[in-house]
Amino acid sequence: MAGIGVAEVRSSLARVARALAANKDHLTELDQAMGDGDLGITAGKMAAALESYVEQEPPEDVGTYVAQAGMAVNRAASSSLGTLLATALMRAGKEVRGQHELTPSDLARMLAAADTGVQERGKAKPGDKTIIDVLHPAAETAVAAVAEGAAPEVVAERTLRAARDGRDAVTPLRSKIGRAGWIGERTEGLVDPGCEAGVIILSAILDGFEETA
Amino acid sequence: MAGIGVAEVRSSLARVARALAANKDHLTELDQAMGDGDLGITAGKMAAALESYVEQEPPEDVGTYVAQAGMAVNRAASSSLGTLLATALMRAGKEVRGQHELTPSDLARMLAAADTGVQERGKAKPGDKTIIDVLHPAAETAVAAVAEGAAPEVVAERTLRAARDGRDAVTPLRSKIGRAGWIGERTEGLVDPGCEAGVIILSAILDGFEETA
Amino acid sequence: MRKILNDPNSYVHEMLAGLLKAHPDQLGMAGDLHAIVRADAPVQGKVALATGGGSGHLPVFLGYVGKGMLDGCAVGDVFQSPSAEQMLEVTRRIHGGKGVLYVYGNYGGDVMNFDMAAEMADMEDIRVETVLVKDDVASAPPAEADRRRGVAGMVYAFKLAGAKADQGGSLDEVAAIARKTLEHTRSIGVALSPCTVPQAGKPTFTIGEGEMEIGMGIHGEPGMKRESLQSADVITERMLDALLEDLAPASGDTLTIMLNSLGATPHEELYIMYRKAAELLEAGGLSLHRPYVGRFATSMEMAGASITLLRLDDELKALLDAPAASPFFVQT
Amino acid sequence: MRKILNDPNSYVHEMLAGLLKAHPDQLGMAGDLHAIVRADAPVQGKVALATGGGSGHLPVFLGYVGKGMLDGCAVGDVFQSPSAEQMLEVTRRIHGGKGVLYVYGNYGGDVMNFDMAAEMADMEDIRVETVLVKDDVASAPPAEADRRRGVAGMVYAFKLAGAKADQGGSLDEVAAIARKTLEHTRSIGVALSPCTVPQAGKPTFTIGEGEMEIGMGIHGEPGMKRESLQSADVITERMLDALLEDLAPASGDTLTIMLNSLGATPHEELYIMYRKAAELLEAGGLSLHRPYVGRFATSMEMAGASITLLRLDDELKALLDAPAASPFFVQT
Ligand SMILES: Nc1ncnc2c1ncn2[C@@H]1O[C@H](COP(=O)(O)OP(=O)(O)O)[C@@H](O)[C@H]1O
Ligand SMILES: Nc1ncnc2c1ncn2[C@@H]1O[C@H](COP(=O)(O)OP(=O)(O)O)[C@@H](O)[C@H]1O
Ligand SMILES: [Mg+2]
Ligand SMILES: [Mg+2]
Ligand SMILES: [Mg+2]
Ligand SMILES: [Mg+2]
Repeated sequence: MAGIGVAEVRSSLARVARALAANKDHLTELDQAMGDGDLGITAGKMAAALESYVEQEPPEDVGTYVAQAGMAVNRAASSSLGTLLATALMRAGKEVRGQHELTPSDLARMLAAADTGVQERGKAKPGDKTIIDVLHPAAETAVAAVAEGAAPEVVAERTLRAARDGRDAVTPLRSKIGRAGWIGERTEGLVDPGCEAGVIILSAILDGFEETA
Repeated sequence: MAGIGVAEVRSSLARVARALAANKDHLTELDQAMGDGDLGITAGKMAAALESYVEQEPPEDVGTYVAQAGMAVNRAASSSLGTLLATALMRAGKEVRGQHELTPSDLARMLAAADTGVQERGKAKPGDKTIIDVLHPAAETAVAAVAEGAAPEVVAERTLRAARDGRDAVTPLRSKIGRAGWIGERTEGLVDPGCEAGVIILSAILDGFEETA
Repeated sequence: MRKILNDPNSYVHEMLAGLLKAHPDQLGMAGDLHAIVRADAPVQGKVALATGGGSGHLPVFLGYVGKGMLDGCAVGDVFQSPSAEQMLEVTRRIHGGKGVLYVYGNYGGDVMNFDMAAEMADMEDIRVETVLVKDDVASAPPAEADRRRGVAGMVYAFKLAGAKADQGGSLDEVAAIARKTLEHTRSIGVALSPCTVPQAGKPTFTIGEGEMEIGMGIHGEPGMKRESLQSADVITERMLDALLEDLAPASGDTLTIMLNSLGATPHEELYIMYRKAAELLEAGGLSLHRPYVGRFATSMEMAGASITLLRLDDELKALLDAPAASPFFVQT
Repeated sequence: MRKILNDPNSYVHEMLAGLLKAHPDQLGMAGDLHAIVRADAPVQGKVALATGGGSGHLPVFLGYVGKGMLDGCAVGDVFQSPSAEQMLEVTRRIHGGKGVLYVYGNYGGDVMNFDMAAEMADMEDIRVETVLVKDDVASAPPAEADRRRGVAGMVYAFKLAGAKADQGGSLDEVAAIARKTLEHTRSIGVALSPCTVPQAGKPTFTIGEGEMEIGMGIHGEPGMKRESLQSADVITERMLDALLEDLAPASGDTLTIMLNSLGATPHEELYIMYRKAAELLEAGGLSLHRPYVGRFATSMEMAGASITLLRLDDELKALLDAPAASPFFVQT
């Protein structure tokens, strides 16, 4: 298996942009039910920022490339999820700064760094019903599968399943953080919009890497 | 024929109060059609002010008594018509200051002074479609009838007819003054609320004096 | 009615009681709550300025009672003239020996009552001069400019005449400044929603969402025409066109401008309008001095805005820049 | 939508452009229109104060950038946090060598972005301290006071910490004043109508005419309960009860109070509320010092009001009374 270079990362960011753009209305609806209904706008802004980011010529350093994508996202979309996604990209990039190629193990480390970074930034813990409930199990699963020596497509498949299961597991719970936290009870049974966005983003990344890897 | 003393003036002011109170809604409706719809409120305030004014023990000087009724009206109701009625009472009172009794000729002079005072105060002329179009012909008619030596009830009847005719004569015209002046065209065919109030007030005064005189 | 009040009949009374309670160092009353004066009135040896009019327009009218502006204000019920007697009480209390200037908006009830008050003051040997504010270009064509209503432009008259009085001007000089200021002042408004007079309990007029009326008066007096809501740039340009046509400044002139919210329209939107206004005026060769953006003359919770232009010469400019202080208006 | 604007997407951009155009002597920008700073920034040798948050609350936030208050402000879209990069730009531009204090409201997006900005500033050797405003008693019970949102009370933190910085305080001293001020500050709001975020194009929530919601947040966050509109006296008393229970002042204490309109509610109604509030507080043995009545923290055209109480000691009182000047707030 060839290592993953900046070209692959670039197209994965482009896929994330397309996926976010395609899911704008869906995310707005979810955020209207338990937040302030702007997540579609945020998704659109993040999509636009990433779209123009990937149009520029990338450096060879994958780490810097990913971290700067985070800066671009923050500049465009500074709502909660925009900031958290920016943090995720910045931390993931920092983890592999200087590298020109990534192994599956690097990807798992990047996911774990993103998880840790988002938890530090947002102060949410697993179970609070936020995007962490997607990121955290996904990162743990990816790290474990890579350590086990699983094939890349198996790693990807398990990671994605963990992400979806994480989202579904917190759906019956009550939101504890952010705007949805003010609403309390009424959030029980509703899909957390950040979780849904997390699944959309991870699917867009992993679907592609499955093919590439 | 006995002269008219402060007791008669007092009961005529009480009749004006009752007549204004009874016509509140009617005046509101007229003012809504071509003004700001507050004439009923003004009428109510004037009625209340006169009511409590006549409850106090009057002085013997009829002129001062009438003039101070004007001050009481102004204190309570300072909209256009409130101010004009206050002016009318103040000028009418001033005309007979120091007198303890009034003759029909005094009454006619008082009406003429009120007419002049209201024209000076409001700067409206006959034909502008305001209360002047009731006051002015009423005053002219009263002065002429008294000069002719007509019987008091005839003076009263002609004065009142002149007032009503004055109101009806300007109804087809366009308002030129005050709030109604801003609306222009749309006022044609509508009864001017101030004219109507003028007729109501003169009726209340003269109906009573007819009986007394 | 989306209003915070107790009895509609006590709306103004309670407002005034709260105001005096909040600002006892700056404001007092002359016998009657409806007769508001500077706490240090009368200022001896200074020409006194008085205004008055209906409530519901804060900071107009009483918000400009303070150092460097007005000495007193007679306060009527919502959208109603105060009484001549209340004006007389103010007049007596503020008179500092150099006469009293009445500056107020050209509305029938106010004119009649102030004229009555002036007659009464005259009988008490207080010299009174009167200057009427008639700045609303939408309320009558130039040929009938004397019929125009007074709106936000009165604030400039208060400020500049007040500064002149503060500097020791005589009654004639102070009145002359008020007249000169108003001669060079023009205003126009646009309304997007009505407001509710508490005692009426329902809106004074209706205007649909997505509609506007350029030229509407501050009590809902009819404007040019009802039409669909235009963009901020178009509204601003049309309002400025009306003002400039009437004021006819020459290229090179210096103007001050007031972007005034009628109440509900937020500061944010005033600055959007200001941006366009400044661009257009500067493109026309005019310079802007000391713009005022905020709520200076309102109609309670009405949505909408007004624009006022005042052409400045060196004298007016210096008076505009002079310090002033009231609970509603501070300039250092 | 009863709003005066052009493209909803350029609402904030055009507002900022207008603002800088109107007040070039007082305000400037740090590279980006969304990074507003004092025109004379950086003030060397003075601790710099920065805030930030979404637009739609003028004068909050940027209205308090000025002498004796804030040095800079990062400005987000309507009801949206600015970006960490914009905060960093402000931080760099205002830093006068003595460190930077961030004071802002406790909202998720703002906290995350300011934390990111602080980390970045740290990498540039700019010392940053952070104080979060959490004054809204309706947003969480006392046991969870750390979750409370920041509303109008932040104005007191800007004012007092700003005065301390102006007097030469160190970063720790200025931060301590901000913390002490907020420890003694409590706010609560009542909403009577919603407002419209331009990009959304429709009201952020619905509230019927004749209804109210005590405790509602400045973005329409749910309050206690929806109920029928009560009288001004009842509303005021219930709001004060909630504040006093939480602040628990002792008889003899001195408080300052802010009666703040959320936008559409006119000054007249604030003074009606103030009258009742002063009566109740004084009956409770409390004295009032320097009340603020007006629009200090709004939600565009929302109808409603908030009340803020701040318990003063001699130190805080002197800082409150210190002069300050911005385009939106002048105190002499
Ligand atoms: N502190 C936090 N930590 C982790 N995730 C968070 C946090 N706050 C919000 N989120 C996530 O962000 C989603 C909402 O995103 P967004 O609409 O951008 O937020 P907002 O409009 O409140 O700023 C939530 O569904 C949740 O998953
Ligand atoms: N300047 C004036 N001179 C004479 N009458 C006037 C004048 N202005 C108004 N009126 C009369 O007053 C009536 C309206 O009274 P009112 O409702 O008290 O006025 P407003 O509400 O406009 O102050 C008009 O119908 C008209 O007859
Ligand atoms: Mg949001
Ligand atoms: Mg959201
Ligand atoms: Mg009226
Ligand atoms: Mg009327």
